Amino acid sequence: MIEHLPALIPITLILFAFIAGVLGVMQFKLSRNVAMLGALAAFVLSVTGTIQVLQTGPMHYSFGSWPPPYGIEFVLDTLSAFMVLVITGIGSILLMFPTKPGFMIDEQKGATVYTVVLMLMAGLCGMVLAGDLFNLYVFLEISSLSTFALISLGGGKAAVASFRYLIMASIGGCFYLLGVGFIYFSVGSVNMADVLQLLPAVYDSPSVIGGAILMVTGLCVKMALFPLHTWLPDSDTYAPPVVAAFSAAVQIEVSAYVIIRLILNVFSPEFIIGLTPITDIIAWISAAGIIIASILAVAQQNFRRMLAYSSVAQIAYVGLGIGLANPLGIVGGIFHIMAHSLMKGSLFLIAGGIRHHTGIWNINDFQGLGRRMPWTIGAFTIAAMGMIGIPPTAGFFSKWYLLLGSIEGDQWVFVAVILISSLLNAVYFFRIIEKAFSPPAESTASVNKTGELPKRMLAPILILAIGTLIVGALNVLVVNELIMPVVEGL
Amino acid sequence: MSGFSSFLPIAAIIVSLIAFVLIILFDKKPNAREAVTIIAAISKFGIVFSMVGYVLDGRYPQMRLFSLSPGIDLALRVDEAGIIFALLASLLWIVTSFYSIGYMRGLSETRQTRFFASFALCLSSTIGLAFSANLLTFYLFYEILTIATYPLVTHKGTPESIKAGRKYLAYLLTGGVILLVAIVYTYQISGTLDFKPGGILPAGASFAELAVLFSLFLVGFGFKAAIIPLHSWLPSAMVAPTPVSALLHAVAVVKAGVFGLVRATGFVIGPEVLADIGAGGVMAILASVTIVIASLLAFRQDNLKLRLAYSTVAHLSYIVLGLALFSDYAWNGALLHIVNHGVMKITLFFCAGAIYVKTHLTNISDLDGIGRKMPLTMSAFTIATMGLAGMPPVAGFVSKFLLVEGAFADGRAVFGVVLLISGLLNAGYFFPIVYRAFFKSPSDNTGKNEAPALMLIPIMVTAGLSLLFGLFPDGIFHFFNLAQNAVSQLAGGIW
Amino acid sequence: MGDLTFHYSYIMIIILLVIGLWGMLGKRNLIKKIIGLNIFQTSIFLFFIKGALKEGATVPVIDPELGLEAASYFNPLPHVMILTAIVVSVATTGVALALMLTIYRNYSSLEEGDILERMGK
Amino acid sequence: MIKRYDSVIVDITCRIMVPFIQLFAIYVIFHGHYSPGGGFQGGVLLASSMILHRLSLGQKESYAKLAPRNASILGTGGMFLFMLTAILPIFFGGMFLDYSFLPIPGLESAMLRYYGILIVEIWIGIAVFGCLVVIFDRLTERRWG
Repeated sequence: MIEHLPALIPITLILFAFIAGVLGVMQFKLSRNVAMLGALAAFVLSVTGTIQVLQTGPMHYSFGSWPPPYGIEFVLDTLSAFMVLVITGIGSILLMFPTKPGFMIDEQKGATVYTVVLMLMAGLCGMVLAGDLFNLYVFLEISSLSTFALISLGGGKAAVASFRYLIMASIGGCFYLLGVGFIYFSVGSVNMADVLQLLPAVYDSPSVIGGAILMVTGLCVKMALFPLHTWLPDSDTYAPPVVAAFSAAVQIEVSAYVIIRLILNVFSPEFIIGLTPITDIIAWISAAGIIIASILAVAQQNFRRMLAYSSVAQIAYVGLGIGLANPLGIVGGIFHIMAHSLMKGSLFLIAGGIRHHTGIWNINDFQGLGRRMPWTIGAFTIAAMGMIGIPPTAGFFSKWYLLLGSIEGDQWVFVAVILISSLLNAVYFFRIIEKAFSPPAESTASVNKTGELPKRMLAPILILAIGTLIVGALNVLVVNELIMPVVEGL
Repeated sequence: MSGFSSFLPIAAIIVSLIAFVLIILFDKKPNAREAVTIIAAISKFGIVFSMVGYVLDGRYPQMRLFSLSPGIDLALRVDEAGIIFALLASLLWIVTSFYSIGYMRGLSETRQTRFFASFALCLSSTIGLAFSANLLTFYLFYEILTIATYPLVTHKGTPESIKAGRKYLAYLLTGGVILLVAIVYTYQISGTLDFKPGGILPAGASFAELAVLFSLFLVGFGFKAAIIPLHSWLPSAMVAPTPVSALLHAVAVVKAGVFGLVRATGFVIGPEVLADIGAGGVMAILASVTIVIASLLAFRQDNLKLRLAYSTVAHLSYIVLGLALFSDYAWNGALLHIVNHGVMKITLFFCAGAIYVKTHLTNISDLDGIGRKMPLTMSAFTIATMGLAGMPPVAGFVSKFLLVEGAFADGRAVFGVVLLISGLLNAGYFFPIVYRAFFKSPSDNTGKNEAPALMLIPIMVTAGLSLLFGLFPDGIFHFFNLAQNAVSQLAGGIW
Repeated sequence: MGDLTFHYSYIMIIILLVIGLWGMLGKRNLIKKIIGLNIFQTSIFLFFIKGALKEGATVPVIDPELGLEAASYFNPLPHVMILTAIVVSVATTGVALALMLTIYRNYSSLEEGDILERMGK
Repeated sequence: MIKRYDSVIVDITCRIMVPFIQLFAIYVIFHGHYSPGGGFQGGVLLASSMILHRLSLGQKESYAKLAPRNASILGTGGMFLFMLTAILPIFFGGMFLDYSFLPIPGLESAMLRYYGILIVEIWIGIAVFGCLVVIFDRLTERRWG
């Protein structure tokens, strides 16, 4: 049974998605439980898969016994195992959040919402595991389509945001597809390993370079890398909290992962770094994005919108890691995927929980929240420390590796960028901490004076917040076992 | 190394972490909370003190916990310099605990749970950074200390204190990130971050690299060590409750910056290398300027705590100056001054707090005749000011003597003169207070009105310690011996 | 002649691509944006189909009369990929239409300017 | 609400055409595994017949034939059955989607693949049919004025 693991992870999710869908029509509660069960099962499978990969090396799976490059291939190596762990782990935790505040729907109406969430997770897992460029596109679209639907649950403004996202994401997806076409007609294969083998013969062909640029550009749109991030602030502000968390904490990271995958395992580093300016461009626009998005985040009054701009800045950290194109930089980028997904997931759930519980969404109204909901604000503080990069949170260590990478690459500008951005992060997160811990103002009498969030909401928030500390402490384990083997070739 | 002693450093850190958790859990039970604080403080001191013997014998307790980054462990190692700092902090935590209970009750402050919890966390990180065996571990505790102090600075929740908190964070986080670059750069150059007496940099490092690295360290730690012009957070942070100012802004936090400079100059870059690139001169000039300017600024302050704060700025630079002179006398004096300034300055802050609790006076001009109302408090105050001015037989004399001797012995008389002038300035801004307190008649005759015993006894204890360290520099805690051993370790034939 | 038609079709594909892109980004009406999206996607499908074009070949199901000669059969892979991509595009269009209806229900307009104006309130 | 189109000609034509479209759809589905055609195309044809039915005869009558709720069950159910068929070979020693390991007795592996694809095409046809009808129903739903 072990050899089926690479395929079983997304299949489990899809299977449970349809079970949840069929059950959801009849009874909603059941659908939620089934979905959580499915996510958890996928997580267990991912853990098993990771252990297996660590013991025996990468696993290849050919669908229908058709050998690659003719058949569809799934590959579970350490890097994809890492990503699958992040997706299913964060996904299971996010699904713990109660439905009504989490998806902003009434329990009776949204019968199929959990189907869509599981399809989103399946799509993301598929993107990570797919061994060929075209299936990656298909899974990318599956995840995008699910996200469009989920974002629009947030109401009218969310629908507009979702429509914009749809337009941008479709352009991104089509660019990617066009790039795949270029590559396919240049080398006659879409299997990643095969392309890696065949490509050196045609490295200098304009269509290969064009294809690479098209694919990376398309993924940059999906990744919300500055200046292609325009869709993200709106969709993350108006989407239901769990969806915003998924989108900001997992989905854009998976697109970043795909870029890393393309650089490492499809085009090979010597082509991307040596023959095209792609990594340099990514590095510089990421650096610009980090600063500009952080400044925009400082300017926001709406908590969710601030988090959204912060996501743009944080994903640019990953971009910077990719752009540095040295092992430590990429380690930093990949590790930041995990760190950011934990922190941002927690922050979005906190935003959603507070909004649902007290009706507060404006930062100025946070006055005195620290007394009323100490655990929530405590979790917020931990996550915020992670975003700023205070040790021993996970956020510090990704910054640490990025700094090591920047200095190794003699890129002092990026060192300055990382530092300035952590100070800007401090500005916009401490603004909230300061508000929350200062004594309540008299004028906020209109806001209802409820206490701590219910336990069901608090549980996922705390798990994610404590997760940032644990992952920070265990970063060497993750880096040495899962990330280092992939970047060694650089 | 015996198995038992290697658990001592981690135990010293964990004691107050446990206290941190317990204090939060005892949110609604003030007595239990305070008992936890005191028990933790005493046991922490006991653990730290038990290591003195090992360290004096040259058997450094050490342990490696787990990796923080490939090749860099979360490692603890107790050496002389570390234990001096840890001993000072844990000793003063005991007195401060009693004092803050008295202070918080006396003013019936709110949010005491947060106060005591943050305090415990601060102490954990202070001890942690004192015992760190490498720069990354050090940085970890250093940043936790920065963050854990923030709630204490903004404790009052007034707009003023929030503003001070912002300033505090702006300065110290900036210092923190600059320090991070310094650490990353060190790692890049030398491939290791473990502290080693005499430095870890490879021989081949170029002048430019070293100069950049040194500047990064100096600026990074300079924020916390309040070197002018990076000092202005410290006076602002005086809005914090007095126990906080006393322990953190005279001992733990600012001394963490200075201690960082000790580590950077002595154990990372190395005195020899620094002397080669002429870094000592830069540091010494900065420190001298700071000493003089801060002393002059102290004259202008009418607020007692602000005057103490500027005095702190000046005295921190004594230590920096001592480090910059790169001679064993000066280093010995610098390390001792960490301790001596700590006990003396904490006495002064305690006195200021006691006056505030009893009379709600904060300005020096209102203190006429306070010595008649609070004779014991003000006697302690007098002893401490004498020490800071460098008069025997108070502790300040010993360290200052060593510093001045170091300056003259090394042929850099100008810095010795700066120190002597500064002594005069110290006398100039402190003695008027004493004069006012004892020789001017009070505006109202209310008779004796001392602070409660919980506050008075700590004041007496610290004043007594100031005298003790002045009369017997090596008494009980072996600070003198420890400092000497540390210096001889470092010297290793250099001086 | 063959060369000319070769370039001819690629130029048409690029024109379609630009029209689609312009429709998506330049037009203010949501329906027109969706139409643009479809044109854009179609141009990419045509690109794939054009790339896989082979004269004188037949369906890739082995015919005993033609034998196993590769030149006699189309390469099925691009076609299969495009078939899948068409399904994706249909689904995207469906979701886009559904979103548009939600938007219309909330703002009673499909003009971007009007919607933004009404969102601001 | 789509009303019945008030014309005898449309009514009769559509009533006659619907079964033939469906028959053709089923033909396409059943010949998909060895010639052009298959589940997608057949499913779309089936759905278009149903949509034609709804457009011409009105929602009231058409919903009686196939309620939207049932259409969504057909959609998810078809997908679920497809997944089930695809996953079955795993339990009998093959890979995912490897129909030659389907547990049907008396057939050699090549024929198993052949019929396996046919079975899958049928499920896909049902799923596509259901999903497209659901999309159409959701878009023409008159929850809003």
